[in-house]
Amino acid sequence: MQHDGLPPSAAPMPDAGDVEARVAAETMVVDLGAYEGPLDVLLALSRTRKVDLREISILELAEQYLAFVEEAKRLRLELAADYLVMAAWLAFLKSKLLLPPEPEDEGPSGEDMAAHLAFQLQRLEAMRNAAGRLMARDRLGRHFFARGMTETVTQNRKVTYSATLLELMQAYARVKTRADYEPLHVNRGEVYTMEQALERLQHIIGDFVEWSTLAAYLPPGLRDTAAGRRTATAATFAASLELAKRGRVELWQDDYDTPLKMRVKPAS
Amino acid sequence: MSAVDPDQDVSSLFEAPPLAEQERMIEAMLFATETPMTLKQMAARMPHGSDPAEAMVHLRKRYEGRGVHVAKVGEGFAIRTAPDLGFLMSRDVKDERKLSRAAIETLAIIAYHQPVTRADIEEIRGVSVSRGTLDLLLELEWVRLGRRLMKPGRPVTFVTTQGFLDHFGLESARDLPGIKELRAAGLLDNRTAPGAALGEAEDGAEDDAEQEDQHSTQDEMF
Amino acid sequence: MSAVDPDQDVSSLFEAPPLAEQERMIEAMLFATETPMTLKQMAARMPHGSDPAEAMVHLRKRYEGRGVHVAKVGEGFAIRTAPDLGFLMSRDVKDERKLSRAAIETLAIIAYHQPVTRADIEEIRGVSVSRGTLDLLLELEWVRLGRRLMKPGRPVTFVTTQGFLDHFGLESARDLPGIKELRAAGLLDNRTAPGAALGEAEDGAEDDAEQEDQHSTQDEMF
Repeated sequence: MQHDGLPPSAAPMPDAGDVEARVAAETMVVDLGAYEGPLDVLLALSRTRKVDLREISILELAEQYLAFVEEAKRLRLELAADYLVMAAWLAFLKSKLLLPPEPEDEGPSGEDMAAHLAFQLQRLEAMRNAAGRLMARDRLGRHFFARGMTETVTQNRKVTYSATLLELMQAYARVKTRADYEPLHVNRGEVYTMEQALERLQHIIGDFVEWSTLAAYLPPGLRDTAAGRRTATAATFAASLELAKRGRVELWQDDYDTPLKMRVKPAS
Repeated sequence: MSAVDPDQDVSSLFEAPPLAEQERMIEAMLFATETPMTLKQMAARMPHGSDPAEAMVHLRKRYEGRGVHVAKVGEGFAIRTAPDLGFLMSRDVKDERKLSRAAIETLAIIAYHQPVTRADIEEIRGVSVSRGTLDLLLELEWVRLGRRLMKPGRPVTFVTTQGFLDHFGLESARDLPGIKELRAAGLLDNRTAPGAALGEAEDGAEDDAEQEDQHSTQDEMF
Repeated sequence: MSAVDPDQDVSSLFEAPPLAEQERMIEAMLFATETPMTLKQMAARMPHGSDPAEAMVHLRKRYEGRGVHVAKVGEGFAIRTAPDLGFLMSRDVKDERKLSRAAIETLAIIAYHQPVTRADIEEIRGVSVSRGTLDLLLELEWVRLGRRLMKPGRPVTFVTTQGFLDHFGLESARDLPGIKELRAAGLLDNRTAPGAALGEAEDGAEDDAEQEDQHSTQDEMF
């Protein structure tokens, strides 16, 4: 990667290019929120140069970026950590590019680092352009169309169920993280209150499309001891009456001495 | 009619498109429409001066004896399957329903933890699994019985099937992301995590806020 | 072809239907569905001994230059209206959720670099993948999970779907605009920063334990 011909010892002077850079940088600071990360800023800065990315001077770009960060600080704009990390990295890169390499220097050379950054910028720009070309294509449902009237022959009627991959993953995440966020009823002392039962039932009732005995609705943590079952059953029973009153559930008993059953009220 | 090119607009002031072109137009419209279309409706969309009636005569002729034909439905027209080929379509009839939340959660647990027993599923979900839920998954052939476990009671296990992989476009159940990967990929709402919003920066940098979220929750959860 | 009905079995003892008849059949099937169908799916519905591949060659030729045409979409085929006639249908266009810049770029990265990991996407864009980006692409069913990579951490990968090809009118991912030039320019190479294999392997390392469990059992099952 080429870089400009500053002698190693020379501090960057506020020459014409630098001023230009500052002007460019300042105009960019205004809409800081529009940038998606430091690479995005670097790409935008390199565009202000209007040169082919393959010929861009990474050293100049680094200076421009550092000026951008300075400017943001001067304007008291808070920069995300990412931007500051990039600034530190570019300052390091700058020193590597300007100073002669130390013989015992480990790690990649400044040129290699600069070349990689140039590659990253080219690649990002290439992907942006590709995205633009992709979205500009003729698209289904906008420019060309699928069959509007698909066949509906009413024979061999078959019920199929659909679910998407995203729903599957979200369901798993929901199950796995529920335990982290839901208060564990079992730790709340001896008595399971009707309010607790009500809250729990409202949460799970949608799962019970079919008749299930009240026992199925008890919180798992309270099923194992007699005392737990007693308090949970009492509270759940009271809550079930409340929900029946509100029209959310249906209750059923086959006979007066058989278990009480409950289900979510079917949507009619 | 926003995307008409200007040339066409200009030419339409002078003459209608050639008949063959009009035939293409009504063919495309009849194909894409969800309800039968009348000639008037077609004409309203076509360049000025078009005569869909004449084009329709040609189009109907073209489809004679084909696998589909242009049928007259009341005042309108529609493309329909040739009556003798109805047998090909009979399997198309589907009544598609969404899986219940209980079913999808149960399926997810089986997919991630297989082979898994019914007791395991209840333990993970925190609610009992109704017989109907497992029956449905078995009936859909997304789940089948695996081997019995070598432990007291020798409980039966559930595993997912090839049909499951096909439906969800997976090559293997191993390719499903774990909770941590779901979160890292931004597929999990991590805003509910306690203490996640303690980040310092208040500027508009959205990415920053998101990153803070990710880090803090990941540390806590794992 | 397991579910052949007995009548068909008998007829198959004699001969497959003539080619012209097979062409009518695939024509009718393609007209009846919105989603692309593979030759295999078509063959499964056709009388025994049918060869939809040959009939397809004829059918595609028949629709060349017409108002609708037979498009190849990945492994499948679908009839679509000719793009130059879109203006006739423009009032049927449904409002579409506007994709964010992040979503569009992420989609392009997945399409051009597939199979691609979340870390790859972040490396290319220089920011972390934010919530709402991948979910949207998964929800649109333009993106699905690919195989996990055989490298430390076994990261999950993302690839594009047939629905993606269908939406953008592509025959295959090889036909993405400019992909050859990008490859030739080395811009699709998976180049990492010199000297630093940045933390990629750490991601998902904790899932690994969980995942390893799955492997041992799943290897037996699939």
